[in-house]
Amino acid sequence: MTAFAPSDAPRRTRSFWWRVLMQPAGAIACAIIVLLLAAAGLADLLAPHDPTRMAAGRPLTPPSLAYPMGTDELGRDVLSRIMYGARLTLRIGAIAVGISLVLGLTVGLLAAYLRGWLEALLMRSVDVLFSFTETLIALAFVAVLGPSLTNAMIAVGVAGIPFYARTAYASALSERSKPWFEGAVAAGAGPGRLLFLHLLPNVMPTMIVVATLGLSNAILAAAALSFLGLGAQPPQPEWGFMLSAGRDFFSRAPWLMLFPGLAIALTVLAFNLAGDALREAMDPRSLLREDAR
Amino acid sequence: MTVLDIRNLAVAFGATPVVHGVDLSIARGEALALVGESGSGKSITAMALMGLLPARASMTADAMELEGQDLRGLSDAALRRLRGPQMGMIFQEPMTSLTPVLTIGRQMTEALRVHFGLSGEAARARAIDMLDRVEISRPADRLRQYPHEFSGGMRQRVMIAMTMALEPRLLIADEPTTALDVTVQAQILDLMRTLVRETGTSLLLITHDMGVVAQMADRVTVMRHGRLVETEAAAPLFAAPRQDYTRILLNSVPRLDAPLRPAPQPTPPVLGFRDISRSFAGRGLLRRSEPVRALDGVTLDIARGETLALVGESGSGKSTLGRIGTRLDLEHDGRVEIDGIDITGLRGRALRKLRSRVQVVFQDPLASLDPRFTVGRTLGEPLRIHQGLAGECLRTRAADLLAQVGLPSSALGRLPHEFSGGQRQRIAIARALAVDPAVIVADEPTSALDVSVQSKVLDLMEDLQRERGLAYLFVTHDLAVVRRIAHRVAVMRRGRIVEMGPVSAVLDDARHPYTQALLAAAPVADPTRARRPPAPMPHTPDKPLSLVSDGHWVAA
Amino acid sequence: MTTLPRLRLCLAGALALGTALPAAAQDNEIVWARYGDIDTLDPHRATSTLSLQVWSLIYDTLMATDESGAPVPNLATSYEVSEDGTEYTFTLAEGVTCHDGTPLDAQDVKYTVDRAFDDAEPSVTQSSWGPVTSAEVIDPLTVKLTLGSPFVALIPFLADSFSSIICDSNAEAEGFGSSVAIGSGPWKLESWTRGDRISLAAFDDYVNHGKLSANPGRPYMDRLTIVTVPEAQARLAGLRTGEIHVAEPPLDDVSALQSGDEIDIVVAENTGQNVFWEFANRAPFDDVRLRQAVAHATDVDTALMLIYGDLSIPEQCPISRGVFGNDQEFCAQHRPQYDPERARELLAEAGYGPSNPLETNLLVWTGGKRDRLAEVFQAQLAEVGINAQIEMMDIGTMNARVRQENEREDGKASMDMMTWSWYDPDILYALWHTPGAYRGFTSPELDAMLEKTRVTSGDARDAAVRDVMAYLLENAIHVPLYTPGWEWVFAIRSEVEGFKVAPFVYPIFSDVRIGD
Amino acid sequence: MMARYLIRRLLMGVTTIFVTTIAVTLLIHLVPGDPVQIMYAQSQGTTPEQLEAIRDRLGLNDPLPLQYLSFLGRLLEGDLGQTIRGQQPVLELLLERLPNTLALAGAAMVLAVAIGLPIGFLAAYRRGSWVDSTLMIAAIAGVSVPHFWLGLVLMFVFAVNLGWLPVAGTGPANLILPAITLGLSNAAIVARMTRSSMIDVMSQDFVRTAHAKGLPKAMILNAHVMRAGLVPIVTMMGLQFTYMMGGAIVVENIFAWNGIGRLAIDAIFQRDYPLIQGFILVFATTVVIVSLLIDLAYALLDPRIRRSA
Repeated sequence: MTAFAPSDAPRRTRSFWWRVLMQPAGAIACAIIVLLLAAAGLADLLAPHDPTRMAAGRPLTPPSLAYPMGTDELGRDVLSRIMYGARLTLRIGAIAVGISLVLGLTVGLLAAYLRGWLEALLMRSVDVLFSFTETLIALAFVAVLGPSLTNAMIAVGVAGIPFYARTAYASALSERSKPWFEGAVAAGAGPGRLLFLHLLPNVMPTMIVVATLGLSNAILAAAALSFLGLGAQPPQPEWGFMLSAGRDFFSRAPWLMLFPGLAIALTVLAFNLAGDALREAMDPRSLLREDAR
Repeated sequence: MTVLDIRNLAVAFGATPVVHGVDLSIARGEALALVGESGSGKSITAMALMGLLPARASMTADAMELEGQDLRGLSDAALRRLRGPQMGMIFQEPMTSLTPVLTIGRQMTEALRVHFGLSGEAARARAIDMLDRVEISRPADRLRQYPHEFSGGMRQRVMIAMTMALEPRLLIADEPTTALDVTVQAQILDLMRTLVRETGTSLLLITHDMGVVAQMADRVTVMRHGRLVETEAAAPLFAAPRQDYTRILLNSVPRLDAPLRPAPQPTPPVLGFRDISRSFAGRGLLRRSEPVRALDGVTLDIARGETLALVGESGSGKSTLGRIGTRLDLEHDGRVEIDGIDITGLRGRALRKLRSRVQVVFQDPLASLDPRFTVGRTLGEPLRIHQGLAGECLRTRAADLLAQVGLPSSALGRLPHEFSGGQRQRIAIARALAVDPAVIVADEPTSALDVSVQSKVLDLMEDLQRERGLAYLFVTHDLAVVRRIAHRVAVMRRGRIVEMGPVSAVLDDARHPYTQALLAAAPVADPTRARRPPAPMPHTPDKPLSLVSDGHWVAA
Repeated sequence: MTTLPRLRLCLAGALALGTALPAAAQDNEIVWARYGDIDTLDPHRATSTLSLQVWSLIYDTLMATDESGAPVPNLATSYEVSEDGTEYTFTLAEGVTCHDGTPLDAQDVKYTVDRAFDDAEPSVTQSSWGPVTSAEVIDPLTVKLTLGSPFVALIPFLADSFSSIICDSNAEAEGFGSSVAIGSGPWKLESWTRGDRISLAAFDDYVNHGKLSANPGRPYMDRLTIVTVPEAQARLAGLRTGEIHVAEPPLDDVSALQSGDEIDIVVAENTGQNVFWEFANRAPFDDVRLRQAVAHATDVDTALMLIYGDLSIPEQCPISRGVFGNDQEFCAQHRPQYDPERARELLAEAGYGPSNPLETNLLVWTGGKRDRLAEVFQAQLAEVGINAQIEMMDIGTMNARVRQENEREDGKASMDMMTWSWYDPDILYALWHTPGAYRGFTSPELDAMLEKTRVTSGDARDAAVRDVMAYLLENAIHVPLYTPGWEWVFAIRSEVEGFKVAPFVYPIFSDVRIGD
Repeated sequence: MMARYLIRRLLMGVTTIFVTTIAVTLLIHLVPGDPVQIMYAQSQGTTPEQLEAIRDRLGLNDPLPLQYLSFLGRLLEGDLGQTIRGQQPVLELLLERLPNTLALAGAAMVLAVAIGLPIGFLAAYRRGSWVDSTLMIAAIAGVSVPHFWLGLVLMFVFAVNLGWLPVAGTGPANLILPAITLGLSNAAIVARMTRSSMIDVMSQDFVRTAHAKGLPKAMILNAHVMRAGLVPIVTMMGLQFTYMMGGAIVVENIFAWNGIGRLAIDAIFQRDYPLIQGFILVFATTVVIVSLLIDLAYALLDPRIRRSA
């Protein structure tokens, strides 16, 4: 008789995060992200100076104990600006990805759930948007709305929608074609239940990976816009903007370009690594490996 | 003379042993079947032999000799030279086992050139000859084609031709026919038998199917949980298995000569199909391709307490009919009736309400449960929706349902992946039962299960039917299962019913040539039964059904 | 259909790839690198300094300026004004030729004027021409302009490249403004690769009638190539390697360059450029106290020192040094000077304080480190309790935006760091006479004062201009900050001799030679 | 089947361009502010009547559908209007510079593939080894470095400080640094995608079949894995090229490369709406055409599409 054996399968949740953290990528990513969050969250406490106060030190002071990352040409402390910049950067990433994720998920889920002509309409529109490329959409948006950090966030967020919609759609479509979905239909679940209790939770893992990788993408894109002058406006300590402002001093004060660039690269790296680690941890193949034990 | 000799083989993935203490030996021209259920380690054994274990696996053996040559400790290159001319292998999935972007000709000739240094022309001639021997027409033209231009059966023929072209001493066939329809399976097995006999090649046949074993093997090795259970010549093993496990395995196999279930009392139909047709349109903006006709005017009734089996090969439309019955597919012509009431037009809320009458159980037990829903939530969902239950009441009822399918209430808080296949299928059945349905459509509910588990699930389904007067629409490809569970059977081909009637009438007195072909092709777990050459598939146009005896309809 | 020529164009573009910036400039070629390109070769279609500078090389003007910025005869050897000041009769120099070989005569002047006043497509600077009603050819070397009313600023305007004389043969030429520009200046157009380079060649038949160069005729160099190199550090690198002869350097490197001997620095004088605060003419900046508070809060000296070192100087007047009427001492008496205490008082009077800061937008146009300067001002304003939010934009956008802010009924307070360059106090009329270029502050009394500056001349005009300036400064309508404002520093390789910059930032290349 | 596939792609492309034309027409109306006012912003005292006349002449007072139709009509004649700044013909301006952008994106693409593909192969082939880890860490770092930063550093080091390469401009020697900038960061993406695509292919049943036939490893990689892996890689390259086109916009601005990207950023700053409209249209059309070409290559590579069943 098939006696029910109290399963020795590992608890999913705990082992999942364990799997993420046990990878070198996951651990490094986690460390950087914690650092970033600390810098952003505790900037008010930790930052040695006011990020916008001029003449906090002498202009263009090289990195020293008092100013670990030096000062810019207005005498502002670069470290403090980088720390406050982390706040901006994380907000940019979160808002842009939030826009992409919420709208992309809505479109993708609806298209996969509704089927028929609405599905065709939604997904063909997404295809058209997708072939516009993210850059073009973002530029068009900034062109219409005018340069500002908020507009850059919106632009980057909107530009990401097609990709998120496609991924959500593909994932939702594959889930809804699985028997368990039909099982839920047969059990009498209505559209709300099917969409929010069944489809959404099953699509989310994929979307979380996409969004994590998307964070790095959004941060990079927004920094590029700010770099071009289409995003952050002075005196916002946005990294892309700082980098752009620092290039005039390259020969005399290379640290003005070095640190913001490094900050962007590390942040982007962290979210890339985190995305990879999440994906690896969710990969059915690595799950199988786990099960084989 | 011994072609293959393995003693005390052990394979481990990391620290986890998966095969241990396995001995195998095969004599020249002998066919050895390696039998076991999933997880028994039979495929791993074969891969170890081929030297194709994944990198993370480690292997030890007291002896591992092929044609007297020690395989242990051979370099990659040396092993590679043995693969092909010394030992060839055929895999389960013909659809994916050939490289899609290369022509058949290229794939057939490359190994000939590598191992025998044949010239392009000579290799081509050999390939044509081999294709001819596996009965592929116009072989010269076929060499220029790509795998996707062949059907599954044809691809398996190509695989066999490709492997046998190298005249290996040992042919390893890993579930070579599992993915194929029974009639095709019969042809492929027949072909393999012929080729093996003609070339004197030894055969290591890996399978879970005792019917295939009975038809193919001289000797049988049974494995379980990575260990050897017993090795015995085929005839005595089937006649008098010595080990308990072997006995259970053999007894679990449904048999075509098993006793029939008594017919239920005649009652009015609960689920009726009236002239159902269904087409699948070709995709694309420029609609050029002909719509595929999956169902063509099917009319059918299922009575209370009755099991009606739908039998047919892939593409016969049997699953589509099942989906229409459960209202998962609404895009069809014709009418569907429940308790004599036409429900074809119901949508939305009315349809959801009605869903409690017809429930469904799917083939793949893992895929049929929402991976993020605990068993409690899965079972609770229909209860909440249809009976408005909540809280403790709902829990009690869910536990009750679990008890009915033989699972403890502690399972409620667990997720599907924590259960075995059989347990999952029980949960799926419990969910179907939750709303107290009149009919359950079961689409190949046991095909993905091991035979021993299949048998228990079928028992459960029978018990439930008896207790609750359930009607089953049982979709399957396996005639033996039909005999085991069904009262009536409908045989389907290309969207039509070709024969329908009581199980006894249809299986023991098949009138339609297609039914007869199916019966002939079905492997029987009895090595003493004469091996009938597969009958050529009749290609007669289907005629309307006509009554030949009491309740027995035939399209002829 | 025009498929074919476009295809050719496309190919031409592909071929253009083959022409690299020469590693070292060829003999007799001078390379001038700038941060941006011209908008058009048509002097009636753009207003950017980048464009004007190039027009001044290709075209000639009726008048020219001397070193102080005052107008002197050029193509017009002399002119007469009628009693009522509404008729100007010009006598043209003899023997002037256009680049296509046709003589430049009164007909060309009439063509230029008529074109500027074309009903369908008037010049974008049409109003600067003043109330001209007609141009009349008296004889080949005499042309008469008739005005609807007196307009003393006409003569200085005719010295500026906005009034470049366009040879009438351009009318028949295909592509005037994009690929063709027939003028009579010292350099003729060879080609313009938009966004990349303008190739000019010395015009053999050029005769200098009044421009500020010592060379009486053809430029000494054969070719002048003007390239676009947006990155300041890249321009500097090009200067160092010799790829480039003349360029605007990165401002922060100027002092280092000055101490070296490889590269010389030329700072233009009398640029006419004026950078100033102005305010949206509605609440809250309709309150004079708030405008004065901003003026008192602004420490121009410190800010300039921080950003430009000693390259820029504070300006007290609404019209800059070199322009008629400028008087630093007079203006300083009327302009609210840096006095943060006074600023706080004024703010407090108007109901603002540390707990209730004045929130305002601060519009600034991009380039020239104005963004950094604005950040300094932003910090200074914050000191007295004004929260200014900087918005950077292109000058064109800013012009439109300032007007929009003025025309709005309400909304967040708005001020901007506006910049203008003009050669005559008439700019004040354009800016502040009803309706005002930006629809900003106007008043009947100011209108009356401004009207006086258009009809008087000499000392009378000087007095009229002073009245206007005093009014603007005391009411903090036009709060001057500094001069010059943009593109006034040139770095040149030391072997380049004879480079100079005429007033209003017109570089002159006629005298340039490359020494050893 | 192949014809049908290509016709479908073509239709999709035409739809995209069609939608672009609509979007582009609407764009100018979504803009806060009055484009005509911006156009004449610098000339003092243009009278409202004159502005109105200009507005009329540009057709901005017509009903929207009419504006769209006349836009389409002019478009078919190859007329995208004139820039606000300097009134230059927009299409001519863009087509003059498009080859430069294509050259940059193309050169970067070649570089990215030349570097990324072998690295991806190698990493996949040595999956799990230190070679794989090292290469993939390098790749992920490469993906993370902002190319505007990389570009600036390259420029300052090689052109400004060392003086090995020209600092700015548009010519073959000037192409090197921007192409490296754009190529390097994309090489990392190509490497990552190649690796995962190859690993995917290597775990396929047919590779096991090839091993079971006793083919040498090199032959399996070359003939089976590479050929099968090429199909997804080519698709990926289509996507890559559009990334390159997008990335070119930033890189052009760093190196003063005279392409449409630099033009576009200037146009955005100057609020030159006709030019922005033209840019969007030309960019989208280019991307569509390139994608079509890639799809064609895809169809030729994959026998399942090339040969009718």
